[in-house]
Amino acid sequence: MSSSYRLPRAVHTGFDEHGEHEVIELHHGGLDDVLTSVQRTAADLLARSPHAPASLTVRAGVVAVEMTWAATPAPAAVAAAAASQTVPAAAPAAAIGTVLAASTVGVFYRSPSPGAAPFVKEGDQVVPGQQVAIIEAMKLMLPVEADKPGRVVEVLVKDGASVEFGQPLFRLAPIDS
Amino acid sequence: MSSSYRLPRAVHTGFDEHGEHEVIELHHGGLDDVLTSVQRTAADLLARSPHAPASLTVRAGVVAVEMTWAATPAPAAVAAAAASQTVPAAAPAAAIGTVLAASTVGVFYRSPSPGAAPFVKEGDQVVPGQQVAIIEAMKLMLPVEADKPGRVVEVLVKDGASVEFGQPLFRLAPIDS
Amino acid sequence: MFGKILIANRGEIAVRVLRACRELGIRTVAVHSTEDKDSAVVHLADQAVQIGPAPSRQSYLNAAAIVEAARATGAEAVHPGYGFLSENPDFAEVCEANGLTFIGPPPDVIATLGDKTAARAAMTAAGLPLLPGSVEPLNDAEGAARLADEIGYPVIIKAAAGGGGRGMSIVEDPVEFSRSYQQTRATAQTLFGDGRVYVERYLPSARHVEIQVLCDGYGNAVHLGERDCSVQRRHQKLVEETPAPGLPAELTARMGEAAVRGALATGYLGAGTFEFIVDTENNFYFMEVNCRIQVEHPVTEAVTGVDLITEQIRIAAGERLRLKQEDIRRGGVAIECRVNVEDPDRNFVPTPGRLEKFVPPGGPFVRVDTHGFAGYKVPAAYDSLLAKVIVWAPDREGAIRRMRRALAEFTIEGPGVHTTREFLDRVLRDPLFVEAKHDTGLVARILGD
Amino acid sequence: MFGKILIANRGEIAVRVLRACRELGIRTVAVHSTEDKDSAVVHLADQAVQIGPAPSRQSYLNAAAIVEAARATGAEAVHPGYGFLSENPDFAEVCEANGLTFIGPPPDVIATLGDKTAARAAMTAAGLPLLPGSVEPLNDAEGAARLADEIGYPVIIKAAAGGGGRGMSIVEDPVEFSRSYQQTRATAQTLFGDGRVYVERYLPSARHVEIQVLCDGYGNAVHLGERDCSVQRRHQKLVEETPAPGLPAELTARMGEAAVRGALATGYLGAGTFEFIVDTENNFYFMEVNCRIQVEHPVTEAVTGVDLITEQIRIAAGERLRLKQEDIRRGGVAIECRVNVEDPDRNFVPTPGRLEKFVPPGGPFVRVDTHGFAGYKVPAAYDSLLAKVIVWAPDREGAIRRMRRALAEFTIEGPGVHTTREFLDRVLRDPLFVEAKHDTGLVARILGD
Repeated sequence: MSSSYRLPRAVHTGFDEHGEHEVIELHHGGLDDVLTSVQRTAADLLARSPHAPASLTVRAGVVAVEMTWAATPAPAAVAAAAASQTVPAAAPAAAIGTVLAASTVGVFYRSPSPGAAPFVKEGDQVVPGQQVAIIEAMKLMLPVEADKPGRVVEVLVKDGASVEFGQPLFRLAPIDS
Repeated sequence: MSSSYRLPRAVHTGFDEHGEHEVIELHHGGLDDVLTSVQRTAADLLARSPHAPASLTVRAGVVAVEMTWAATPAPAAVAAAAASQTVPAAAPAAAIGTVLAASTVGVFYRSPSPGAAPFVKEGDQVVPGQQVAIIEAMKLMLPVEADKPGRVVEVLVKDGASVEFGQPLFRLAPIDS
Repeated sequence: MFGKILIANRGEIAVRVLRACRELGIRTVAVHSTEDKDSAVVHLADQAVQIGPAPSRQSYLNAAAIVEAARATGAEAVHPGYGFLSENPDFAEVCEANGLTFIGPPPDVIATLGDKTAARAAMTAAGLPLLPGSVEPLNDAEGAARLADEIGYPVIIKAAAGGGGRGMSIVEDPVEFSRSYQQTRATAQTLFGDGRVYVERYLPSARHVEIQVLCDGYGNAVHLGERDCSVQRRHQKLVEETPAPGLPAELTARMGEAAVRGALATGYLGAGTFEFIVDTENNFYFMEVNCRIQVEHPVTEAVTGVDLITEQIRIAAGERLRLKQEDIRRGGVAIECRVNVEDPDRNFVPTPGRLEKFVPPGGPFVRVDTHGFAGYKVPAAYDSLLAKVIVWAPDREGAIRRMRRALAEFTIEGPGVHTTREFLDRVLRDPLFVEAKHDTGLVARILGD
Repeated sequence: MFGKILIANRGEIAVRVLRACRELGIRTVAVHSTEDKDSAVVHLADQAVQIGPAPSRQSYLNAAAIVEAARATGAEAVHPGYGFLSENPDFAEVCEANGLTFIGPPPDVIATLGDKTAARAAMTAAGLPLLPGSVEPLNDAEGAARLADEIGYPVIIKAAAGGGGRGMSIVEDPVEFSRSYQQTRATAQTLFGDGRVYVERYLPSARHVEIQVLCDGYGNAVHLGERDCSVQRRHQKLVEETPAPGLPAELTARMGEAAVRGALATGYLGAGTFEFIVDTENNFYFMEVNCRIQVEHPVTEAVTGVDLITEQIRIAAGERLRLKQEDIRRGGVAIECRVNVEDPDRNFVPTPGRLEKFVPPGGPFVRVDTHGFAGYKVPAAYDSLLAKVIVWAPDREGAIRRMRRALAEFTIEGPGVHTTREFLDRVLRDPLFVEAKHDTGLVARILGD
């Protein structure tokens, strides 16, 4: 059976962590142009795919293209986004830069103490090793440090909020952008 | 999910309904242009596919093309088709003509009585209404009649064998072939 | 024991019968319409024969094709499941005439018990209590009206050949009697080709309780307790349970004994169900016998530990019942919910289609009988029962909680596909159901009908 | 009762615990690694928290992350399942220190029973029979050798901190003793960071039988009968059953009483398992206590009707045991088979991967506990248990037939995925297993090892 499963959430482009799937979902649009676009998109994605996908689905409103390939040549699995290192930014596709993610479950604090100024704010430039936040876990205050140079584009979590492992905390842009 | 399954009913074009197959389904008229576009899209994608896909589906509103290929180059499975009417001959793709299928479960006999000459043999021409075999069901001898003119290309079932509903009995070629 | 059995049915019951055969080491033949050729039972069976096109009349009701399929495959017995040909005495007879064992009662017993007036007469003779009314069919309106006066209103006029809630009218007042009588006769003639009717007392707030029996061919019979099937929508059962909540054990034991007496008196063979009506004073009256395995048989299995299909097959193969009445010990409470492919928001219209996701519930004391699987296309040609979920628990409250848990984790998704899953949950959390104070009006009340 | 429970586990047991919570009306928090974010329990839970990357040490063994997840979600209790942190006294203590109820025995009881010598001392004090051997760990080789001479050969040298078949050596002859003693100490030091060992009599053809107990916090305890887990491959159980075939009921009742005595003496709380060894003369000896729910707990549930996980939760919530010993009536036979994602033809190498088809068995008296579903990707990071199939039948022969039927209809397919399903069938049809004359050497014999 050629079952392929769509990624469960949101609008995705690119490959999921298992390296086996690629989905684009759009909504609305007129039939003929859309069909052409869909076809072009599918063909394009195929051409750009770093290795052969197991399945491909392109959907645009009522128009859909789905292809699956037999699973013979096992694709080189791309590993799950790991640890506190910067990971490619999540959707939308247009977003650039990287995110700094939580290395542990805990409570996120932007400041060294209540009422103090935040470690960093939007627009600030950071250097590797610079502390940018604290995560409190089991009464321990664990520093969150930048691992790459960059400029803080967005703080993604509110001060005092609980975060889970791997949750994006900051969006960073390259320094030269 | 892009699992493609056979469309068991409605309008089919293409080959047999077991295993590897190809189905186009229409429900409403006036979709000729769309159908053409969809078909072109499918053909195009096939041409560009880096290696042979396991399945392909193109959908545009109520129009859909689905193709799946067996994982291995499967033998041309001969499938049950509809009723006693002639149905398009099963795969291979090159085969032409129609088959005459069993209208009931029973025992297939080629001759009116044991030892007698068969009703028809390969090469014979038949006319609509002509008896070509008997199916015995519940002690009743039910005549099998040709429903179209044609030439017997192949007798698909051995004399005295059990047949199920829809099982192809004879392969017929058009008279002028 | 049989070497090979043909399963003359489809859907979940075909899979159920196949499972029993496998456990007994019996090979199986599935028969199927063109529509069902990718069904679960076809995948699971040792052999499969396509017997006709989608319409049941040409496939699952096609006795000739089924018998030919049995002959061609060398099957020695036919299990008819429920519905279709299961209570058709002609089919049972055709099977026997062709050397096939019909797994069910003998044809004449099916014929007798399938005729309401003949069944009433037989049960009267066996000493079973019947509601006041006619034993013989009534052929003149005046005599019938006189009888109705004697019985006392309200009365119910029923087609002798009827069943499943069709062909009956309730008459509240003597002035309506004549019109209803004529109308019911006409309806019965149209529906069943048999205009005979009979009249009996109508009990508006009575409960319908059924008793499961097993009889072998050597004069041995046991009952396996009762089932309550009060949760119905338009005479279609949705939820069944055992024991019947609130009924004294002493009463159900007496009903069981009556059922055994009735079964032995009529020469019953195999698994059967005696339906009784119980009034508010806990008097019970014989209603009818179902000469087949019932959809809801798993609740009885769950509380007794007895595999009813296996017992049917053993009995049909000529074995003696290994169970005596004292061996049948019931424990705990079992509930069954029927998950149908229907849309409760659109008047329970069937919603056949492809099941893209199908994850049945599991875990402790949960049983699922289904022919569904991920990728299955539910055909439009047949009934909408997709799965039965059966739970067991030590008590009714626990069983209800367990059923709600099981239904909540049952994932069924497909384009256009709706199920009764959530509606069943509404029933299960209804205060009247929870307190077991419901009657057959429950579903209509929930729906605000 | 708790309002919310955090399930500190993954796989089938996480789903099992979630089901019990749902039936009790308790909300659930799943914790998961990045690898498990599309798992069944994550889909089913009310909330889910990602606690770390794939390696267990950073996720399912990460006590800090789990406690933080409980705090962040407001969970009041933690169910540890089996494996991972389930028998870790430090984790139990960290939970309590953070105001969370650890669903299991108190930390000091886990610590005592987790130490083989401490457990032996406690059980000796409670009057349980032990195999001749040392109660205290032996720190000098000479003293140990003298003790071995007293006990009589063969003897077994076991790591005090060991378990699961690791860290033990059998010594057949006195001349080997000294070398084995040193070696076992060294291995124990490496494996468990604790070089203490003890010595006891080794019984080559003895049976391992375990007793399930439940204890509340008010001095009440019951036993729920025994389980036989003789079908093992390299100390990994493959098939479990109850009752233990061939053991006299009187014997298992005495073992049950001994287990209850031992549990009460040590202040046990919740569900626990006492392992005993039974020699050919039906003498039994205490071996160890497992302070967790066991993988094979469903067989006990099937024959007793008791939901063990629900009982664990009720006890942890401070409820009194509602069951008395006389309420526990066992009926029939239950067997469990573990369906692992492994290739028996390649030395049982794990074969993780995407499940394209996954159709679990159903029908009468079949239970499936699994986290698998069509489309699930079995990760490579964890153990290979994919599903447990549990059947019940009135007798052992029927249970074996039912299990073979259930395994035969279990469809699991995916690229590169193999399972132990067919291998299990080989075990079930092995004449020694069928006659219940097998021992722990059965699997090796079948494999021709």
